[in-house]
Amino acid sequence: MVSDVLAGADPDASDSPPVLELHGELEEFSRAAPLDVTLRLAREIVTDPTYPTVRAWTRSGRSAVGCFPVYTPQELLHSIGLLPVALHGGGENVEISHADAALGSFLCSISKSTLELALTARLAPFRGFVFPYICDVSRNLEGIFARVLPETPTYMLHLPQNFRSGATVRFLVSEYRRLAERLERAGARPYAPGPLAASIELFNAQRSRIAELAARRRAHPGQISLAESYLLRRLGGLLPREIHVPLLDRVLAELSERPVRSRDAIRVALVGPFCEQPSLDLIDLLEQVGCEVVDDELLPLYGWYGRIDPSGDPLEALARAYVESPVDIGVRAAPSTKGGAILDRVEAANAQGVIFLTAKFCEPALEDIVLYRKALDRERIPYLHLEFEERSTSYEQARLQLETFVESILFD
Amino acid sequence: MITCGLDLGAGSTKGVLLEDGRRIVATALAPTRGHAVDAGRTVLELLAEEANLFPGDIEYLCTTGGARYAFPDRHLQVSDITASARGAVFLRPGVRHVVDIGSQSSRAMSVSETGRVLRFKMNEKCAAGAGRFVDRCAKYLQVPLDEMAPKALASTKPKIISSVCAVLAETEIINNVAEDVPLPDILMGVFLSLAQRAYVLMRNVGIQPDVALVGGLVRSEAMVRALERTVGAPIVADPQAPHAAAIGAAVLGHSRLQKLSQRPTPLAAAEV
Amino acid sequence: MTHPGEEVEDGPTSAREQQRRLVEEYYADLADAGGPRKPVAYMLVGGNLTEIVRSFGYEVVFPEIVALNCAIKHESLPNILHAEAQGYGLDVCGYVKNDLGLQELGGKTPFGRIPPPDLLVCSFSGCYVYIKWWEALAEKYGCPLFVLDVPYMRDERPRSEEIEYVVAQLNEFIALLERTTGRSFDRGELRRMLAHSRKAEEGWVRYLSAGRRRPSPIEAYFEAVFYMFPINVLRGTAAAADFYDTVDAEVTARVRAGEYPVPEEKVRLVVEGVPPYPSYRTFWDFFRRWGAVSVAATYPKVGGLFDQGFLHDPDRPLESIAEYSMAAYVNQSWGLRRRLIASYAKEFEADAVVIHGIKSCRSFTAGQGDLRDWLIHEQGIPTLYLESDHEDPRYFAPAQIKNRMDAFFESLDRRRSTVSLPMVGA
Amino acid sequence: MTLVAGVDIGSTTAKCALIEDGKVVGRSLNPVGVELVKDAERALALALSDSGRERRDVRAVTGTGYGRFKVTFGQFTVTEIGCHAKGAHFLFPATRVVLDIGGQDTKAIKVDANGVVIDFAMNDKCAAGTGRFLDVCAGALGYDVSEIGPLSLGARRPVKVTNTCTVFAESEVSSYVARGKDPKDILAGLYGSIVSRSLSLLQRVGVEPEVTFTGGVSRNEGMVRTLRARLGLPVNVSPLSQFVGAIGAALYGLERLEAVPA
Ligand SMILES: Nc1ncnc2c1ncn2[C@@H]1O[C@H](COP(=O)(O)OP(=O)(O)O)[C@@H](O)[C@H]1O
Ligand SMILES: Nc1ncnc2c1ncn2[C@@H]1O[C@H](COP(=O)(O)OP(=O)(O)O)[C@@H](O)[C@H]1O
Ligand code: SF4
Ligand code: SF4
Ligand code: SF4
Repeated sequence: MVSDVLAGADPDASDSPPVLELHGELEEFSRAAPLDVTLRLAREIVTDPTYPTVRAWTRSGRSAVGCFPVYTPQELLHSIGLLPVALHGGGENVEISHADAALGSFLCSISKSTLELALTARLAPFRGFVFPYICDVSRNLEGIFARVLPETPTYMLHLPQNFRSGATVRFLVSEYRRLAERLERAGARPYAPGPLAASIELFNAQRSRIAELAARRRAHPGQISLAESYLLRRLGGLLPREIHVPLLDRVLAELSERPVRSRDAIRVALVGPFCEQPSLDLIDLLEQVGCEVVDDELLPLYGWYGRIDPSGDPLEALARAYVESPVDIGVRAAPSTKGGAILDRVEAANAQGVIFLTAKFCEPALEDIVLYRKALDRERIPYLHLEFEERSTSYEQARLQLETFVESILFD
Repeated sequence: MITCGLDLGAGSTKGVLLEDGRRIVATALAPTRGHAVDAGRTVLELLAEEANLFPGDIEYLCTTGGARYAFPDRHLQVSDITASARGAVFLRPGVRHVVDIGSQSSRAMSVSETGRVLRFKMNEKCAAGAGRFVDRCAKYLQVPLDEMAPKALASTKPKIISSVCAVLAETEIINNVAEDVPLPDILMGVFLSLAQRAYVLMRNVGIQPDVALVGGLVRSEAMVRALERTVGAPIVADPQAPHAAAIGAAVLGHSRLQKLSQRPTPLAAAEV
Repeated sequence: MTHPGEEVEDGPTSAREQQRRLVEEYYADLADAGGPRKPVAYMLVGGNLTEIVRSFGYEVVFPEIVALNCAIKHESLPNILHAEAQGYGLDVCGYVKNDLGLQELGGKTPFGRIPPPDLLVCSFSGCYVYIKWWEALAEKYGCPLFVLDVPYMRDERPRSEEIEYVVAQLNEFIALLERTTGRSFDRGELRRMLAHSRKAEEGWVRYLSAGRRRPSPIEAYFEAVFYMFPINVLRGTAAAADFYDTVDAEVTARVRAGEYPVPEEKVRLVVEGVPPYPSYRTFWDFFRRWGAVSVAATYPKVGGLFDQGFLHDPDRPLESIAEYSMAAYVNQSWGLRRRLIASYAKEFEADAVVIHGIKSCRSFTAGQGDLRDWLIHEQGIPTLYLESDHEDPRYFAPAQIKNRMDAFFESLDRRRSTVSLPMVGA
Repeated sequence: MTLVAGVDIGSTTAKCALIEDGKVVGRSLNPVGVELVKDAERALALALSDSGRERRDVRAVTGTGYGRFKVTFGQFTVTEIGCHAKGAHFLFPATRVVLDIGGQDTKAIKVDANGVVIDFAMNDKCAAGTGRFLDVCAGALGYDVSEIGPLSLGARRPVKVTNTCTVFAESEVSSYVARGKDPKDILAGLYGSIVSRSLSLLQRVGVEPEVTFTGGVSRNEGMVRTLRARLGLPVNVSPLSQFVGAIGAALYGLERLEAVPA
């Protein structure tokens, strides 16, 4: 597929950032460092499409597996000796010149840039890939990966959509077993309940720290910006969790020392970016124009469930946690009605309005919005819909619309 | 109390002077040509001249339009959507829905009786539905902009342009010309296809009478008729509507100024 | 505007007439809402549960088929625009927009009015949009919604735990039907219906395999689309089973009389993808001008991969339904889809593959570029990729499509013999 | 001694090439207007006067391009895809891949050793990344498109041009101008953006040497340079590159005449 000629040429000579090299033991993240240093490093890692943390990790022969959003049983992958790494597309630094041909034009950026990274060997450090069935694009992407990277095992994980059936948990357990078997080729150990129980506890710890971070932001929005907390969360999908958990502990401790700024802004719920992520600039822009994001769907990976009790059959506990999760986003069949769900969220977050920020061509998001809108209209809650793409440098249109939205709430 | 609204648009820069938030005392326009700040200064001079004032007599300046942040001598900037909604309602208080078609974008908004934007929708990414498309057609068909409307209105069987692309639409027009479609039908087709695109936006925010058209395209009677035909309702087209955003900016500037002068700020003190 | 294709004859007609009658009768029955009408279940074509709901006395509506009927009659755009006005974006599947627009506008179709649903059955078998679409209908109508979660088909045959999972859900579905209708499940009735289905499916497979002949007596894409109605909508009834006897007889008669869909067969094609319904005739005509006939196609398999042995079986009712649902064409992993297409090309001795991509359908389309690449570079099969939409007439650019087709067929022609070949006349 | 003509009615220009004894003996290039039939006639007439031949000497006229059906006085029509392949093969017999960037579309064409099309891919979305895109952006920089070729030489920090829309790209360019960016860098950014779109098309058919660049945009040396650099391969460009379609058409006519003796 990649013609040799093209693969040889530097795909993006002019605008790719310098490739970041990290210590094999990722010491950069294990040492105590001031928050801004950590954040600066996080920013570099998140915008480097060559996965520096994964390269560092695999240098000593360990395996990492790339997981497409939005949900993968990371606990399971961890327990069989793999580092689960969140794939989040290429961001603004990856130019698409190969992937378009395979995928077609009317698709979201994350699918294209993820494939582009594969076609330009930037995913080479990964030993396997998991594509959960969150939408038709992610599902089909697995089939393309299987062809273009025939040596690397890939798995299309069928995440169930019938949350009421008595048979769903059993089926999901069989899916997980199949996934684990499939990844043996990626260097995984066979599945065993003991290690899974331990891994579940590690991820319990990670989730609780991230929940704490969110709680702090809600209580003192000025203490940590949306982009900062987002970066810390992104790191959580890129670093070994054994490193991320103590890092978050240090951050939380330092945060308490930060002064609390207060500012005049409107409170909004941010709905839609559950899969492809908006750029850091766009996230910053939300705050710049005067929005305080009090509830968001960014990186839902950490929010599927709270604590899982691994005593008993841990694999079943893991499957059950997914099936019984209260998460209601575009890629899960709605447990109740979409309209009701959005109103509940607005109320719970005490938001003044909703910003729908959806990836261009992301059909699941686009379809939900209509139902959400109807409910918001009924209750006269203002909302704004913006679409984003990975590779955009100019946010003039977005700024214009965001400002109008803020002005329409602020001015009488 | 003189406030100024300055709309630094992509195609042209428009300005108005408003007296006591009620009376428009001057309007002016200059092409932007990529130099928003210069155009803004020119417009300010033109305004001052028309109103017989010194630029220093302007007590408050509010900018809007794409280059609203670029103009240094401003007190406030507001988005052009906020501004044109205000302007439209200032011009015609009964207006509840505003369509703004400028050179590069078109927007539809529903507004409250004070001119506050309730909902809005704009075209993004694709320029096919905006004035630049008309400009290109005019250039291509060698009909001056001002003469397009009278010619188009003579159309009996308008030929709608189906291409979604402003650039590719030109080729479609070539084909129409080659197929001997009469000029008025082609011209009216251009306006109707613009109206249809706007109509999609309008329906998306919900249409409520009175509907006003503002922005550069309102100068064209054919555009107004095309929109009326597409929407099936009368369209308010005020002669000042090309300046709606500038007017809205001046209006918002005025209310801001009033708020400020109620407080004992240095600005208010100076006024006394 | 008249499309050049409009004047073209449909070819031999008796089966077409019967099909037309079946369509009319079906819509007339639906529209007949005067007295106490039958309850109506909305269902999706891929992996549908027609027989089960019919055995409980439901009539079935397939919004996808209603949508394509609207499009082919050039009536989809107003519905689509109405849906867009409600906020459905440009990139949302045209079927969804047609249906939801049409529902808001009162259910009017070119054939009659569609009654609102009493039950929504979402077989999640091949397309994620199904889930979203049925959620919207459930929100609008507030009627019961059953989601049948059908695992994606990743192996040649479904695995036992997958079948168990689907069968367990089918039993839960039957329990739901018993509760909502107050009737008890009649296994005998289901078996009888499955026997009708089986007969229809076998007839349909026979029809489609006629494309193996040279010249082909059938048009496996454009014509087959007309003959899909009974197999998808009326499955489980005797009328559907009998219809394919008529089709059979007709194909035999054609062969005897030497009447072929394309009088002079020059190019044999496998066609992949959903048709551009709003410009169906124009599109078909582009092929006919080049003497191109589709001898096999994947689209007629969206209702089920019967030709690959996934037939309903009255003796294994629920298991065979489960297998059938899993094997729906778009529920096949790309690896399986690729291999299927290549096998059609080989078995039906096709000269080339034509892929029609749908701008607003990701399920079918995402990855068709890779398929094209695979067919050309790994299978050595000339392949043409075209793109428009299945519902939205605004996306069909005739000049562009014709240009690509002309270039493709020109090059096929020249590749077969580099010397004298007729030039295309204006 | 057979004189044949190819008339290529494109979206932007009408081209005619006259061929005799394997040589291009006359040509013409005009913008297209609204009356394509007349443009076609004029293209032939001008090429004839360029070559000093008479209309009656021409044995066959073949039309190609979007307006090929408007070459009403011609005998044959062929799509421009076939013609660019054939024309490129004629000029550079080892050609395996043709990239044609014209006024309104971009095509990547794979050909076999005889110049027969094996596969092709075209841009489908919109006018972005075509000659028109350059015309418009050149205008925004205050140049004519024929002048901008050499200007990107020595660009240091090419800007990012991300707008996929020709119309918005124009304003993106204007905003770079307003921000005082060096026109060199802006042009380099534009070329980079068009080339990366073209690479994506080339990728669809598969890249193999030799690559021949045709169509009006191949006259822009900045584009040629950028393409060479990004492909990492030599790229053939003929001084006749804008006429490749017309040349191919003429050759088709010749072949046809030879196959079916009159
Ligand atoms: N007399 C006219 N007839 C038709 N269109 C006109 C006329 N005058 C101006 N326009 C249109 O108005 C557009 C400019 O609108 P304007 O609202 O000033 O844009 P912007 O604010 O983006 O600069 C031009 O692109 C042109 O198409
Ligand atoms: N002298 C030149 N230098 C650079 N580019 C040119 C020159 N002449 C034409 N072009 C480019 O070529 C394009 C036209 O290409 P052409 O192949 O003739 O198009 P078409 O066949 O679609 O009419 C123009 O849009 C322009 O960008
Ligand atoms: S962004 Fe949306 S469409 Fe794209 S892969 Fe994610 S969920 Fe699917
Ligand atoms: S279709 Fe045309 S107007 Fe629209 S984005 Fe593309 S180039 Fe711009
Ligand atoms: S398979 Fe495609 S056409 Fe069918 S419902 Fe899904 S998106 Fe729409």
